[in-house]
Amino acid sequence: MQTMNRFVYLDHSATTPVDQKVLEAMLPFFSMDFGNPNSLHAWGRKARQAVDQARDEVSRLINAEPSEIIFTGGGSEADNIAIKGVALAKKDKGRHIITSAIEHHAVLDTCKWLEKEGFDITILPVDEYGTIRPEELRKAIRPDTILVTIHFANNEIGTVQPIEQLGNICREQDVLFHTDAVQAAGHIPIDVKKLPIDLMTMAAHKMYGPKGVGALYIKKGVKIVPLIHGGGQERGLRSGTENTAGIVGFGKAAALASDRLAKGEPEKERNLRDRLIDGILEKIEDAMLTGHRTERLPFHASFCFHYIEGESLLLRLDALGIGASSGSACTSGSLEPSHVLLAIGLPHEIAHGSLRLTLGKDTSEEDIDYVLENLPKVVESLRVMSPYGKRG
Amino acid sequence: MQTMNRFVYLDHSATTPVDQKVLEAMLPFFSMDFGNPNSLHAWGRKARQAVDQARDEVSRLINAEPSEIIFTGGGSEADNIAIKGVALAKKDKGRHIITSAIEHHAVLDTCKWLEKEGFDITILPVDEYGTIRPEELRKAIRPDTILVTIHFANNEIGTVQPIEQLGNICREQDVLFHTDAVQAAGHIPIDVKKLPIDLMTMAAHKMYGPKGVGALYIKKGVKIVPLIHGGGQERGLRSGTENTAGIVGFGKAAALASDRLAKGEPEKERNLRDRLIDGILEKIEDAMLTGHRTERLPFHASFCFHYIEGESLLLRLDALGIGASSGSACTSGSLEPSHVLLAIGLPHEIAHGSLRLTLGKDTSEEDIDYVLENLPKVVESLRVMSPYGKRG
Amino acid sequence: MYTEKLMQLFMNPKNVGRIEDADGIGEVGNPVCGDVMKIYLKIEDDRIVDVKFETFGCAAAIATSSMVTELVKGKTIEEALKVSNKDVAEALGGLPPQKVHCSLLAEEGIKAAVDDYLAKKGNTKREASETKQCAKA
Ligand SMILES: Cc1ncc(COP(=O)(O)O)c(C=O)c1O
Ligand SMILES: Cc1ncc(COP(=O)(O)O)c(C=O)c1O
Ligand code: FES
Ligand code: FES
Repeated sequence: MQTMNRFVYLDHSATTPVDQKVLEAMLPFFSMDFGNPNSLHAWGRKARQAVDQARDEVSRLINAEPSEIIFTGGGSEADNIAIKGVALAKKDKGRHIITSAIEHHAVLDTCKWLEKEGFDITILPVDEYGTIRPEELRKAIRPDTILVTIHFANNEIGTVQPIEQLGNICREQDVLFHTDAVQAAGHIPIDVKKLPIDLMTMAAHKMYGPKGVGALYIKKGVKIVPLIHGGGQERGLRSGTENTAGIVGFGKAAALASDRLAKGEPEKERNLRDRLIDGILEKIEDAMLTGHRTERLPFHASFCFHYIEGESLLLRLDALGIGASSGSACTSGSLEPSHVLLAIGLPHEIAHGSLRLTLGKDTSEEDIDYVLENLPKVVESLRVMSPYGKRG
Repeated sequence: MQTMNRFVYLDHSATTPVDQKVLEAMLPFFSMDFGNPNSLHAWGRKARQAVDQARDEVSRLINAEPSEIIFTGGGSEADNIAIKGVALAKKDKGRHIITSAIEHHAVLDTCKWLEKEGFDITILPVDEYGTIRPEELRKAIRPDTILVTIHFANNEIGTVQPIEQLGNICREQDVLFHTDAVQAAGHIPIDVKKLPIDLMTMAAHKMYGPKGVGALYIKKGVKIVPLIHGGGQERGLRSGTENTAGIVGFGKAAALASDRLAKGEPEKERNLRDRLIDGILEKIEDAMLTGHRTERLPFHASFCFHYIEGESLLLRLDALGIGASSGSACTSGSLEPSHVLLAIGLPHEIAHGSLRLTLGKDTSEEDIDYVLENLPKVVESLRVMSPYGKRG
Repeated sequence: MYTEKLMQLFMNPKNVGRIEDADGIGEVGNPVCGDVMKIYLKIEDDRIVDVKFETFGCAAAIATSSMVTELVKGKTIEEALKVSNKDVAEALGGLPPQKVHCSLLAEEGIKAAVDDYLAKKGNTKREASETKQCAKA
């Protein structure tokens, strides 16, 4: 096999590198302006200002008010705060929650836990492209429904949901609507003043900000019970000394994402991504795109290749310097391939051969060329080994 | 008033600057080795290694096994995970929880919330030094007691609790013992193999690590229900993409703290602190030390000054470049002075005049001289204004 | 996660392919579980003179396939039947716990191929092993 000559990171759905400008913005807040934002002295005031500015920047990315943003210790935490927070706040009004079959585990496992605690959970199916049909949601809403939680876009197959239609149905029925926008925020335009969204989760590390910091948009007037009690930070909804440097990093990442969206840069990413998809489907037989062809995240490509298994595929790519991911059961050491791939109706043996390639803002034409040159060879080399592989 | 000629940060109980060595250790993990520790490719493996190493370092600080440490999004979160986690895991065995009157709000408010959810909370009183008497604990334990949560050392008055005795009583009665060691860890030696502790909270930012990352020690065999559901990170007890850089920073901070403890450096801090206490009590009339004189954190000094109010005091000090804090009601905008100062029996009017000065590893003799020179003048200037102040 | 030895074999597996005139063929695993191993044996005087494999599976499945073929090559069938999944795992310098079943598959693959050989010879002294079973189930 050819020696490695390039590093091509195509796993931006898993996490992104911190932008240099983001890191520069964060740096002063570690050792110099290190104060606790809750302190009254100069060190504290400087930290408080920085947190306020970051809240402004994050709110501007989605056209929210700063007071509608709370910072959290990550995307999963924000999902948990939103869902459990609404569940506990509304439990006397009703105990029915609706979600979808292809949510992230931070949503799905939270709902399953609530089910054990006496809530009633409806899990909506998806079609073969991973789209939740608005009619299904309409049928599922009951008088005791208190919350609908459906993600903005899927992490494994990239499908973007019809959020406006879904949210409108919730509005009509006076049900709160939460959306996990961890994959979408910063990559596609989101305007919470125009979209019928009550709560929305974001994570800095999926938009070139640091890991360990997330945000929850909570529309003015929406009440939730806090998950983390204590000193009363973040309007009492997420206590704990603020992660100042991380929050500043999130703010800067959001500001840069706003710029990129305004300049239409995700469209360039989309073109490159389309070249990758077309190239792969053209060069590799018995390959399929998973997720929706057009209603998908601009940086997201995902496939299943027949006759081979995802972990082998991604480790062979890794040896060539290509970073990718797979929803195969073997990558996670679990028995079942990803719940998302099964929910879109793929048979197990095909779901095992899944590969996700997610581009970043710095992915180049050459990176794509490199993948298009090497991926077909890798697939072929594994198929030669497979008892199912077609041979020429 | 004399112009500012020095910056003296004496609020290390609120937060500490990130050590330069800690920041250096963190830096590669933002933009270079930025992988998600859950990814199988080279980027992910590098991140996983770093998280494993940090877990080693943190466990070594307290002589735990690495598998007994989970990383969290801060100290408050770790307190919430521990207390709610045990409460939910044991609720069929009993619903009685014991805590103390002077816990941090992350513990106290968590207990109060559990009380609303049907748990029974006993709040132990403290003596005038802020010590919890072991006999009180023994009397309070009932057959349905499932958890005792008492902090290792207090943040406002520095008192270190008789943890070994308290823990032993819990062991005898077969009750789980959680201790919030946010203020103590890294500053006084703690050995969980010798001390009867089942769960223990720590926070990186109180020991020269970054904000937004904490850890919970969970003794092998102790079962808790997770607070944050999702991808199953941290043995399923705290889901969410790991804050790699923050965790690496915590690891380095813990390793450096282990070194300082081994070298006996906190004793130097203690000597300097004692000079500060003695100097203040000597130079300022009608001043008292709050908390225990000897059983206290080595870096911690706290006082009440009669006839004046804490917020004025700390803002005047701030104008002189001295960063301090106060448990006065006015600093927090609440009606009541700190619950800690009231619990040790101080009358409101005295509690209002509280000041906390907490030293750091880089606090110098000159810093102490500067405070000893200026604090008496500031106190005097405020007393001159006060209707209660004695005048010469 | 994986040892260097395992990764080496995964990247450059030995004995890949099929033997067209095999004396024994064993197929174990199940595509639904994401792992199928097919072992081809060439046997002369009850001795394995050639062995090849085809595997659909993870890196551990491929490396254990390769390793088990190396371990049994040249052995008598009696000796080959004694090669256990532990031997395979050890030869690879260990396996992550969630991948132990892949080595089990390797052991079973050889047994299935030997059984097939014995069955073809009309000799059923060994209980036919269960094939097409999900190793993880
Ligand atoms: C004793 C004690 N417990 C818990 C905390 C909470 O830690 P954090 O603010 O990092 O969440 C603090 C500090 O704020 C503390 O001093
Ligand atoms: C759709 C979605 N939701 C939630 C999360 C959880 O975010 P985090 O891992 O930052 O907690 C992720 C990413 O891991 C995600 O892709
Ligand atoms: S005197 Fe103004 S708040 Fe206390
Ligand atoms: S083949 Fe799936 S774990 Fe090895």
